[in-house]
Amino acid sequence: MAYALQQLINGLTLGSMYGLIAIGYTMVYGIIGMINFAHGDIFMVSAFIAVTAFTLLAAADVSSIPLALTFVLIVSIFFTSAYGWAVERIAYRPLRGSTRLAPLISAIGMSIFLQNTVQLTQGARVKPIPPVIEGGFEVWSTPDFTVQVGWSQLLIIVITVIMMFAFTWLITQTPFGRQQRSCEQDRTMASLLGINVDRTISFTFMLGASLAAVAGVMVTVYYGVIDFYIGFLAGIKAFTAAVLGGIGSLPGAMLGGLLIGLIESFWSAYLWAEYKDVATFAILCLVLMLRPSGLLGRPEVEKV
Amino acid sequence: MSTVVFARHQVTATERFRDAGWVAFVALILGIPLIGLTTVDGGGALEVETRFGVLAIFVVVSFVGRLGLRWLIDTMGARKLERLRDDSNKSAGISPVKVVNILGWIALGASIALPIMYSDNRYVVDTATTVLIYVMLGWGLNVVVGLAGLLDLGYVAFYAVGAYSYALLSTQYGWGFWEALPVSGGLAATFGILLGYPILRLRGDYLAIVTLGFGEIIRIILVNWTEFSNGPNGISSIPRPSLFGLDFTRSPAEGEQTFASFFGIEYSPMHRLIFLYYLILVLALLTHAFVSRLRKLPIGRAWEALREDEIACQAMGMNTTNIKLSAFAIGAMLGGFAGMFFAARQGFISPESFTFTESAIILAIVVLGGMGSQMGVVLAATLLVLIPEFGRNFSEYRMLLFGAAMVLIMVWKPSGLLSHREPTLRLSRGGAAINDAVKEAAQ
Amino acid sequence: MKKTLLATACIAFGALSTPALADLTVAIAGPMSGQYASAGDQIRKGAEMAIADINARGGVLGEKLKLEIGDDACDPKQAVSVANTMVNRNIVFMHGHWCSSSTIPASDVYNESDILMATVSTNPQVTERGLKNVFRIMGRDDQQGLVAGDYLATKFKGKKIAVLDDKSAYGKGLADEIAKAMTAKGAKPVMRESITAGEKDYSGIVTKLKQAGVEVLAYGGYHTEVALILRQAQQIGLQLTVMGGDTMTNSELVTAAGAASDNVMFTFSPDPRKNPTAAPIVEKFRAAKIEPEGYVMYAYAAMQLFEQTANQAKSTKYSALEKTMRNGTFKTVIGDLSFDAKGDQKAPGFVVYQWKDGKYDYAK
Amino acid sequence: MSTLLSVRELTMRFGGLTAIDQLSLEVPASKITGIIGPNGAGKTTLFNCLTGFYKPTTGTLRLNHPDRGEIRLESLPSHRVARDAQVVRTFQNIRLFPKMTVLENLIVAQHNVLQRASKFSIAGIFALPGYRKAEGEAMARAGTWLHRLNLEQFADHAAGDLPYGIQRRIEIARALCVNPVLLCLDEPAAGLNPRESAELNELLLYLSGELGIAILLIEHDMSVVMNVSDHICVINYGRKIAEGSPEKVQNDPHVIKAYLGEDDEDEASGGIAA
Repeated sequence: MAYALQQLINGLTLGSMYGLIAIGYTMVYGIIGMINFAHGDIFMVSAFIAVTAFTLLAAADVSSIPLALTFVLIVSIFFTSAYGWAVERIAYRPLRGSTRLAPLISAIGMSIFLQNTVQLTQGARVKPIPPVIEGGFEVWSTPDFTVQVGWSQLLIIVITVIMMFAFTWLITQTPFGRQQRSCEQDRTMASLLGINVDRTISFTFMLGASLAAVAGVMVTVYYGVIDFYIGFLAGIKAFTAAVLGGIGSLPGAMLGGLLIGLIESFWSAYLWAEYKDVATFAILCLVLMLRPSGLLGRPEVEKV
Repeated sequence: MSTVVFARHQVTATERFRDAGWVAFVALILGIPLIGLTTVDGGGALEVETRFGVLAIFVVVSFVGRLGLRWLIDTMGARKLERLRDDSNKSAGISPVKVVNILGWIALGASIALPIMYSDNRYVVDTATTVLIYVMLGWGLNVVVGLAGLLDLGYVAFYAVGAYSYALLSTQYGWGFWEALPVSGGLAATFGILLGYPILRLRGDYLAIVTLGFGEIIRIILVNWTEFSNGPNGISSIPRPSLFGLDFTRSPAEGEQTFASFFGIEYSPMHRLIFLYYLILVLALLTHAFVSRLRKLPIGRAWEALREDEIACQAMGMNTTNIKLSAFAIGAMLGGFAGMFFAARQGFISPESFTFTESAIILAIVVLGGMGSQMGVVLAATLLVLIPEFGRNFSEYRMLLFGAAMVLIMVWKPSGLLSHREPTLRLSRGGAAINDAVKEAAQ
Repeated sequence: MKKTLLATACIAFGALSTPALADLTVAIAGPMSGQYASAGDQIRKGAEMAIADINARGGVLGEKLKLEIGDDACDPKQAVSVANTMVNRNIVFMHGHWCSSSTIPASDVYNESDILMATVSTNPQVTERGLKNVFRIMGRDDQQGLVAGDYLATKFKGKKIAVLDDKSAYGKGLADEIAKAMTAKGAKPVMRESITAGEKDYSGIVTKLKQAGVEVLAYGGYHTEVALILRQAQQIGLQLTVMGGDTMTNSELVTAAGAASDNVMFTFSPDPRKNPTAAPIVEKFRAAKIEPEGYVMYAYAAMQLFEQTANQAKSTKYSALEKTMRNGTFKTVIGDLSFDAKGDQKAPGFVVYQWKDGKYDYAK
Repeated sequence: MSTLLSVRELTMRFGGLTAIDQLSLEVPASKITGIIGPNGAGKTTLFNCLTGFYKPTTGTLRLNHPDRGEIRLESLPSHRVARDAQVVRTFQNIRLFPKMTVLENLIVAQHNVLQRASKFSIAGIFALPGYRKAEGEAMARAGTWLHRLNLEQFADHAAGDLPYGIQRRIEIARALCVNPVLLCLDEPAAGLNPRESAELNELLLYLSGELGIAILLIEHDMSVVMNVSDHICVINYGRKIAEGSPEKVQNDPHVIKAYLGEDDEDEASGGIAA
């Protein structure tokens, strides 16, 4: 029981991170209907920015953790959203209105490009930083197992919840959210009604990138080791999460992320860890067979 | 219709500079964290190193590059307009179809002559063989994605099935290349149907992720099921194909003859390489003939119709389930053949050769080439294989160039390098009269 | 446009096929890019230094050496392509490749073209296929696993030991051998599983280790994952001792795992840096700000091996070189090298090391 | 007058919304039956039920096929409705295969015949005589309809690039290539100019009069419906509110109310005003 609880906490932490990245996929998909394969690499770039920022702080002898975290988050969000913007501007905007597959290939190219840029400019070696937040607390102690929650795990879950609420508010309550939703439903009509579609799309990419940046900072804090390759797996998992939850739906992305995190940790807890990705994809296939548009996705009714 | 307005806003120098300045500013922002700053290992902990010199160069290059690019685009645009203006009364020169056809024949001639011209150059023959493998894979995937419009991100699974089935049949049961060929293809096709069946209801991107997952599942199973596939160690010593029983070895096996001894020539390892090259060339040409023929048959037209409008297909009484499955099966079978050849040529396979990146590259070949265009696949495969090979001389920038090239080609030609679609059949009549008629009707 | 493309392609083939006009060309190949680029980097540094030194001595048989570098990114397909490039450049000797999965297919190409190679790949299959041109200057996974397994079974008798691998050819081979050796000594591992390399979250498996009461972890794979496992074990309050293979020599492990890296042991050939005859070379590397860790000295030794073989054979012809290398004994910075019939190093001698304060030393 | 199709108490619900409510209807053979009603009345839903795109909640759809006897349409998937029952439809928002040429569109419509002749494509690949004959026949049929609908000059053009009115005609030609016994046309006159409408009228009369194809016609353009229909059925809110000859329906108070209805102003514009 205690063991299961520990695995639950592990799963939630991992799932929160998948969820944060998945929201980026889902928002971009919602608005321009494309899979932004470079999103995982945007996340990777953000982790590198975070490492640089943390190292700078360490050099400047900043010891207050909240201060350091806030600084790193702001820096990382700023630069990462610049990357999100630039990727959209360079690789996707010229392709708007062409076939569905063109931006997909361009995105794959962008992903390879970003990965190699980082490898060249930052080096192929892994980047470790010393633990930022150490320690944790015991939740429950049984004779044969002690459940421990790290402060950093708690931080990740709390920040994810905050981000979730902030985003729901942003999308449902603000003028930007309205523009974003209207572009999602009918881009032509939205532009006829005076909404600057280009700007809305750019902003969506920047928002997606900001969330990836938050995830990037969290990864740096929690795992402490990053390399230029982390974007690939995280991207695929997060994309799977977005589809599982129903692509285009924000709560769906979060739910999908959490589910995948939980599936992974419970599968490796009780069954064979080496087949955990098979389990993830098999469950995805099953869910899609029963609900072709994901768990919380709006069923796609083709008007005949 | 109204007349086309040819006039265009003239860009002033100030605007150009402002535009380039903006680009340079963005370059600066993007450059600071990745170029301007870097972390290096300073004995147990990271230290930040600054490279503002390099950053400055990067920003200046962006500025100048943008100015140049803008100027180039504008001049090209102006020239294009010029040409449009000239052409608006005349008809176009040679049709693109003819050009592609001529190119096709040239490419065929070149590919037949290549090993003769480079008969002592392993590298060229071998790289050309790689190109042809990708061409074949591209043609196979073209059936699924280009013709039937089903987005498949896990095509490498069938490639793996083909490769492993030959590897296992030959190393475990002593089958030869030619006996195993139909079996490998058949197995891959079966997998195509097995994958296709449960996911027929899925559309577009949902299909994409499930196929991606399928590709990964196959790879993970190959890695983990050691008893079956020898896991990550892969399978080595896979026998090479023979030419009607003639092996390409230095010394013949008991009671057999080698290629060299049969023809009474001196043994050279190049013989096998050239043989493999011609083998894949023949396989690829057969694939081409097969797919081109299918395209002109009811099944091929049904695939294209499916890509265009699934609902309308149903309304015409077409069984879309069967059509989709046949596309999956035939695409998978061709992938299986290519995989089998790959195994025979490498002599060694391991799950590392069947990753998602491979699927992505094959898909990129189809899309860059122009969906559904057979010649486009050839062009794109050649480019995508040769770009990283060129890069070998500046090895670190190799994959960087590759990624950048994918983005640039797509932005430059969003519908692919050769996007012209040739009708599968024509009503035998001239073209000019129709053009006039359409214009008349459009007014 | 299309014609230009075709023309470029033709020129390209022409350009790529021009053989390099070098005096005597030797080559290294390995992952210069990609996930394992840091290993490729070590090989390059070692080889470059060796070539400079040899040329300073006047080269081999009066000819200067020229170094070609091939990048296979640990991808078997690219490895074959690299091998073919190297054949075209008329190399006489190859040090590489690094990943076993690249070395195996590439060695076929070198074999056909009569090119001698000395590799550090540890998979038994590298030399088990009877290729005459393949030599290995490093121990084999089965030997390595045997040493590690024995050590674990005797030193950690009675403790719960788990064996994990990362599903790579190298990692799984090593882990399998360790598990086999342990079982043979009567210390059956309590757990035998695989993880996926390249992920960052191993909390699931780490918790599982904690639940099973595992104190010692034998791991087949690369250092990055070990660092992550150690960090995540600390988070849930699990003290782990890790036993790994030669890849743990990478100092990234220390930066990544911090103090926990003191719990990492690994098997590796006797440290060439400790070799008294190697001392001047070690000094030279350090003076050039290169820590001669991991594969640096091996690359250096491979070049020495070639130099001495050619000098003894008084020829750079393949048959002469092959015969000399198989029968001779060579003094290199990693000790005296001689080979058995398969091409494996005769005295591989694996030793168990332990990290301590950012440096590794023989374990007590 | 024999009945070709009889719809009995057809009901189609989407969640809480009842799109068709207990609708019964007889479609005679070789005649044109018009279906009119305000927007949202359930006309297209009726077509969707008929052609297998929706599964009706309750009710039966019996087709008296001249060769194959009685066929229950509600139990067939959409492609079999067209293939086995030979009930073929067009779409309100034209659904051609836009990148394929007009001729190809018409050949694709004959897929089943050709596919059978190609014997799993094997006879096709080797161009065996049996397949070549079938292909020749398909071309001839396509040619006939291209000629009849005056589309010959567009045959080799991508269908999607052609003007709207022509696309409408292509869609009808394509449906005809399936060899229908019942042709369901969903607003075929929408977007046509008066000249084209007149041509359409003539075509519809030819199809039912000369070729004996029964036609079910949804149309807002009263000049078409009233001129060609033998029989008209008016539906509103999923229910049949009137039925009979064009004259009778035109004067039916329920119909007038439905179209000019006191409270539903916006619906009126699509109706009789056209």
